Amino acid sequence: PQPTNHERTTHFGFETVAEAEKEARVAGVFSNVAQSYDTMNDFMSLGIHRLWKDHFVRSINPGTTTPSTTTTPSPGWKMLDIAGGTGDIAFRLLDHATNINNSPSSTITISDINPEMLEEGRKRSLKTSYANSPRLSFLLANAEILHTVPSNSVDLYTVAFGIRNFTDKPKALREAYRVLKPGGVFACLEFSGVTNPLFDAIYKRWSFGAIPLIGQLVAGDRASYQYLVESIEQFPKQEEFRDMIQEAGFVVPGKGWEDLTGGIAAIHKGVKPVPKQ
Amino acid sequence: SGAKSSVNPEEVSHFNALASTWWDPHGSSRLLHLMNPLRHDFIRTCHASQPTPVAKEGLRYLDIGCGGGIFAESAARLGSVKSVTAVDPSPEVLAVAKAHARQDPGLAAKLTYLNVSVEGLPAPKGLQDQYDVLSLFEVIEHITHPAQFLDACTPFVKPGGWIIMSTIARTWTSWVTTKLVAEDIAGIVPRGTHDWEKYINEDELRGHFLKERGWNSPRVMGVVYVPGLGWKEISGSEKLGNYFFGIRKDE
Amino acid sequence: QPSTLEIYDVVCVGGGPAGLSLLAALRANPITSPLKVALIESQSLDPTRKFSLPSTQYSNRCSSLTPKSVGFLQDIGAWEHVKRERVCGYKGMRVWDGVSGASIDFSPEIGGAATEGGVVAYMNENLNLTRALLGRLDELGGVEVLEGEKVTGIGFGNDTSTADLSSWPVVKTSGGRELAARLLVGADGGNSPVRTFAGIDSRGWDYGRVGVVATLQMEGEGWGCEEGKIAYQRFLPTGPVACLPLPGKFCTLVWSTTPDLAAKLKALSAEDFVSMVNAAFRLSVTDLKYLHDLPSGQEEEVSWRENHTPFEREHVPMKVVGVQEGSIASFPLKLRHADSYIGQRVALVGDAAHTVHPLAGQGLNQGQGDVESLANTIAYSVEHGMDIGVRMNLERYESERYAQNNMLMGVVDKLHKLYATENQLVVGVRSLGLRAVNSLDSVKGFFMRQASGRGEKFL
Amino acid sequence: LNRPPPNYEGHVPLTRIEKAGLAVGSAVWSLIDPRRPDLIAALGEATATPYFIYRLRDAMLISPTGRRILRDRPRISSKTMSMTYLRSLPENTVGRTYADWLDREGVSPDTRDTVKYIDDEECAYVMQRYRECHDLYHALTGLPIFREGEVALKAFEFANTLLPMTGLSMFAVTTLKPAERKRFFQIYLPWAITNGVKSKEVINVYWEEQLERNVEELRSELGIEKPVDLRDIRRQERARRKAETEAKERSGDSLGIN
Amino acid sequence: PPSKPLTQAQRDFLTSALRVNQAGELAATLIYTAQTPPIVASHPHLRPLMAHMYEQEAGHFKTFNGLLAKHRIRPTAMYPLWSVAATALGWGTAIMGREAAMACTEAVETEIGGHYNGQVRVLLDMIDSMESKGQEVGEDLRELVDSIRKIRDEELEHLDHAVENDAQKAVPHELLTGVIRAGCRGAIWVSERV
Amino acid sequence: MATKRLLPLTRFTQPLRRPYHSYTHPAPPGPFNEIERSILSSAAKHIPSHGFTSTSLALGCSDAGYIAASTNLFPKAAFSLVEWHLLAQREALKGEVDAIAGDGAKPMGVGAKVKELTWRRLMGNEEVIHRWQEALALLASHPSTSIHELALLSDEIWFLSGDVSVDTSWYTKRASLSTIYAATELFMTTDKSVGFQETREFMERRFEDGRSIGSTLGSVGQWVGFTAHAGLNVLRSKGVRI
Repeated sequence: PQPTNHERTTHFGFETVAEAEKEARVAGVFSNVAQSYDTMNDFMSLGIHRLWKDHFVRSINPGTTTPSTTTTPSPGWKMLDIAGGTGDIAFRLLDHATNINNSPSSTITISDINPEMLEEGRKRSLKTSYANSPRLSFLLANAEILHTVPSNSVDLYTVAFGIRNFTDKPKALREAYRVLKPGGVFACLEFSGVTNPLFDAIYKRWSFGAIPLIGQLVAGDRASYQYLVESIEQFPKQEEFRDMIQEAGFVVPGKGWEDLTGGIAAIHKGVKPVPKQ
Repeated sequence: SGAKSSVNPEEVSHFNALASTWWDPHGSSRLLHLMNPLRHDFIRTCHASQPTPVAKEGLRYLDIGCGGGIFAESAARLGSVKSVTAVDPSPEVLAVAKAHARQDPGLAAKLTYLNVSVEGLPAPKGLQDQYDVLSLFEVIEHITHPAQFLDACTPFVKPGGWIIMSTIARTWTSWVTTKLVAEDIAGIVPRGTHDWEKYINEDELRGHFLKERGWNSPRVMGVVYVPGLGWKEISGSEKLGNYFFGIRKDE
Repeated sequence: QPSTLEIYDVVCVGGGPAGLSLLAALRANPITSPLKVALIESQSLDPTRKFSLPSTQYSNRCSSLTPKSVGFLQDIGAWEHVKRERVCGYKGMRVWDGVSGASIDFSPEIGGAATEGGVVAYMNENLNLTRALLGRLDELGGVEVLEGEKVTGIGFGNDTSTADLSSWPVVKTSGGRELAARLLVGADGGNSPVRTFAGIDSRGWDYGRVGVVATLQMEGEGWGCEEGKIAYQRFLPTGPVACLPLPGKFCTLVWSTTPDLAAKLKALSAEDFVSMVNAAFRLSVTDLKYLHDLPSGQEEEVSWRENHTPFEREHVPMKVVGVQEGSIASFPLKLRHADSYIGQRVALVGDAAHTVHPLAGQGLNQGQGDVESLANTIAYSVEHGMDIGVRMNLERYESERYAQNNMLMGVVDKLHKLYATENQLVVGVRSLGLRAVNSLDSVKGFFMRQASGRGEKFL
Repeated sequence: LNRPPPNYEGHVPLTRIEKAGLAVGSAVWSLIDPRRPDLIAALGEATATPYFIYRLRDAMLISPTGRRILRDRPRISSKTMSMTYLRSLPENTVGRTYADWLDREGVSPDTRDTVKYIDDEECAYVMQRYRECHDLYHALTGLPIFREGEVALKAFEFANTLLPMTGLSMFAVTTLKPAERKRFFQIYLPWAITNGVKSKEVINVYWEEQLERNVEELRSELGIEKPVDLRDIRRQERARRKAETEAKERSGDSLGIN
Repeated sequence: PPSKPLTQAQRDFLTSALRVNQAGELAATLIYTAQTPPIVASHPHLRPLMAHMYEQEAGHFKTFNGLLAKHRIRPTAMYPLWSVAATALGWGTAIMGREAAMACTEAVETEIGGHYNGQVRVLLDMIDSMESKGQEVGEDLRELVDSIRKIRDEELEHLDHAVENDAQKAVPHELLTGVIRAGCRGAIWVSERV
Repeated sequence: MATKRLLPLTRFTQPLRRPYHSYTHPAPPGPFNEIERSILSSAAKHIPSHGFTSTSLALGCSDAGYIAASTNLFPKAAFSLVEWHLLAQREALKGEVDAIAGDGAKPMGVGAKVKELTWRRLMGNEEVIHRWQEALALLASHPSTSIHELALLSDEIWFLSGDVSVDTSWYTKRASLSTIYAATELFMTTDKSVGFQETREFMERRFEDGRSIGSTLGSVGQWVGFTAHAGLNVLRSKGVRI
């Protein structure tokens, strides 16, 4: 249905759709892709998205504690993983915090808009050592309105391969700013613009040509894969996304992003400044 | 000048073009500058060979075809010379000679330039109009009718005076050195300066003078230009190329 | 054109030995005698004219004259004006390496015919020579001498009705006179205004050494004084020290050393200075270093060390017993060579053209050689009616002298550098070389002939 | 044999070949029988001439005290230095340490023989001075007289004075027992090299004037650190070895090794 | 009006511009130094002109050295190479005769003149854009524009001297000037970057 | 990760940025922004105790009112501490210049000023010298940045000493000073002597080496120049028209 002109419009892949309708469409895509989510990611990132995720967690280095002079064990990190349905990132963050920075008191909340993805995440968490442990909690919520999460309460806000599906990205960013403590860190891992023009041409040929075809063969669902590839193309490139983060009030380290594998994906970070005393 | 002038128009225009570089030390007339001292040596040997010793001062020189005045200026500077008259048909070259002469204040009294050919000179009426030395350096090979030209010159020579000239013998080697090498290849002499047919051999000169009686003790000195060392006198080389020729008028 | 412009054929700036001998040569040679010449000298020449010292005193500025230079001075008739009793011809030379003791001896029979009556060179006070030259000039007359007049500026003449002097240099003097020179000769020393006017660069460097000169009195007339005096030169790491004989018991010292050691030497008392000179020829390099640092009391230290250091009494100069009051002076040593000796209507002679290290004592001789060659070039030009100032007619002078001077300066510079080091390897090699040359009379003869100026010419 | 006249009394002028022969002979023989001091002395004199003794003499000439020594030419012998006076000196003075060391090693200052084969008379004195001070260097460094201490001191002297004889006698280290050799290369050689090179020329010490001074003060002035006392180490070494062997035996019994 | 820091692009332009100018003036001084001896030997009357042109070039070189030191700019790394090249060019053209040397001067001066014009234009635009944005323009920028203008005029004056002295009469005129100008442009391009 | 190694390489090929220092325009913003400067300056206090490690960084964050997580502001983690130390010490040199000029009776020559500034910069490392090995390890892993910092330091010292040469010696001076500084800094980490006396002697010797090499090269160059000209002049004197 063509959107009436006065309604606010957004993109769904290359189609322009009414904002309200986008949420439904996105939910639809993810629900029928949930099971084969990992296989889809493998194809999208030539199989190295796992390495990206490890690197992403290592660069955040969650759970570091400031060796306080007092003997009280310093409180762990309160972490929030948005659109982390299957829990990939969450489990890695917890592992890192517990094993490497031995901060047992760090906790994480996995939030996702899609119940099936969350359900998949809960199922997988049973297989990990954090099966229904208090340090892991699940939250079904829309990233743009996290009313259940109090302001200035979260140490780390991560979003991996999710933000490109949000309807109103600046709103989600502002929400992130709200929930983060002063000094808290916003970290985002997302597909991005390939820097080397030659490499970019080859990658485009692959993502637009091969992936939807494979999606058709493997998952029998060309439309969802088509959408996923188009959404990457639509997503703002490195500089543009960094500026959006800065507009949301964050302070950006260095130039603001770090390209992975020539820019196929990129890690963007921002820190919420402490208000001047 | 009414009399058929011995001046060849192309030669005059050629030398006009050459005017500006006449006094450039590294220019095209460098060879002439290097040869000039040898001219004085030759004159000195001629004077030494004459029975009656030459006067120590008061000598009068007539330089015909003086060009930029290389010889004329140097003769004027000699102590033994009272006056030098230098003539040359080409106006520009004479202008250069005059301009250059002004650079040496000592020359003004002893050196006069006339833009005229030998035919144009007023005929000498007596001894005071005649000259002890008449010089024709690198001139004769540019004259189309040398015999008439020499006859025109003879009255100007005082009895007992000398005609001193330098020219190039008409031989194969002179063609190679002056035409092929000097003009075409090395370019040290501007193209078209010399015309090989007009070269005169030493014996022809000697024959011309002795035929007319009234002249005696012809003297000759062959010279060769050795690059790096300058002009070197080499006896017997008058057959090869450049040589000096001097002849004395009977007393 | 201001009427005051005087026109000269040759204007010589600088009344040093080079300038004076050039004018004497031009005036003496009948061919060039008609030339109108002038001399401009900033100091007054009277003290030179009236120079006369008793036979017990000698000026400290002496230089050695080679037989060739003496021959030239004889040709221009100046040599007989020199007070011969103040000139000392020496026949032998002894040079040795201060660090390793390797030595080389020159004696008359080796030099052969080149040395006039066996004399290698003549030691003569500069003033004695300039006084003689002035005497000769006064005798010849015809030189317009401007004494005590400094050159305030050199420019070009201008093109007027009577003559075009735009290429002629015109020298303005402090006395307000203006001299137009057909040929301007620069004999005006190291930083010559004439050279700067001609736009000729002078290249080279300072050796960072200073030459200390003094007139010394010896114990005796010198070893083997019957067959003739001997000159001594010892190469120390800080520079060569030379003792050159003067008539009677006198000799002149030329000690090239570093500026601070020179300052220390000059600050010493007379006795200490004398003992330092004796030490310089006798003691080891280490002793000398120690003695240089001693504020005083060198005399006693030297006498002690002397009888503990093995040396051949006959091979070193006789003991110095006194130094002439006020005769200790020093001058910086440098190497300078002008890019060219000639320009349009300009010629450079003597120190204006080149300054050389005194270790070979060739400074004055080079100047006299230049003058002889320039005088001959001018004579040839006059004889053939050529304008003596035109650069082309001066080329013969530069062609004769430039390469030869350059070679001599190169040899002297290399010698200085070779002997300025204590590095054992270099010392070993140079001593080997010195001993080898010392054993080959033919090679030594070649060097002696070259030094006397009458050797084979190959440049 | 037309020998040139001697330069000083006791001088035996040798030609170049004789000197070479003497050097080689004394070197070989002293290795075989190190107890012969006269051989070592001859070796020292024969090998000193081309450059080394002059370098040492020049080193003395450069320093004011060195020159005073050359001028006064003091000699060290029992006559010039009375042992009783030395023994009366306070504990850690130079003289006292020297006396204690002489008593401990049972040596007297007169055991040195005169220099014969060096041509230059002044250099002969320099060699003589070095020889007489050798014992004082022992005292200064505390190195004992037996083979290991001697070689260590020779290494130090070589680094300091560069006399070839001191260098050559370092080869005597081959005659040491392996343990000693290991200890030499580990402790004493590095000590000798660093201290020998870094410290001032020991030849320039006017010992006669230093007797009353504190040893430590002199050592720091010269820039020499006293090495580990060799005797104590050897004593501990022996004690440790003995303890080891006993322990082995005891443990051997208890296990009732069959 | 507030004075804002120069943008990175502006500062890069100024850095490479001053570096190139210094390299250019170095080359000019060395060309004249190498040309003078052979030319003056055969044409003494040219000495005052060559000396005058050299003084001016030396003045420019001094100015740019001062600016480089003051603004802490790195001189071109090709310094020794340009010195050798300039000396060879100067000396080579001088050997080929007076006209060739003048033609070389003509070629170099036209190239440098054009280059300075370009720089002045860019600097003026920079100043205008700053003024249009209401920023206060630094004194050193204005001084730079004036000095480059003055230097450019003196370079063009050299060009006229060269043409007066038969620069056009050099035998392979087009070839010679063409090669030299191409060389200059290449050198400018390289000096801007290295 | 592949990209990690690529990053420093690209920095390396980028020409040494020698920005135009304007005197009438304010200086452009430095490498660190406001917040980073506050964190790093407070973290610097912890270096003597915790060394150039992320713990010091974390401590710095908490001192500056931030939380442990905000160490993410520094992608290069502990290396930013090293960069901050180098920058702070380099900028402190400006203050030192008047201190040097002040005490000398006669004005110090450029060479003496360079030596004195280098010494004061070395003394800047005094409190952290026992931790400097860690910094050197980090510097070794970021070659392009460390070389760039060393170049900035030597340029700063030469500029503050009043050196205005802008020819080839510009390069040789900075290269030699960089090597001398790096060598002396390395030596200093092993120097136990009182008041770093041995480091001072080491530095003096290196400067002396530099000076003597410079003077030998200078005199050799001078001699070669003289001989070349002499040869040319001899040929000209013999009439060869060059």
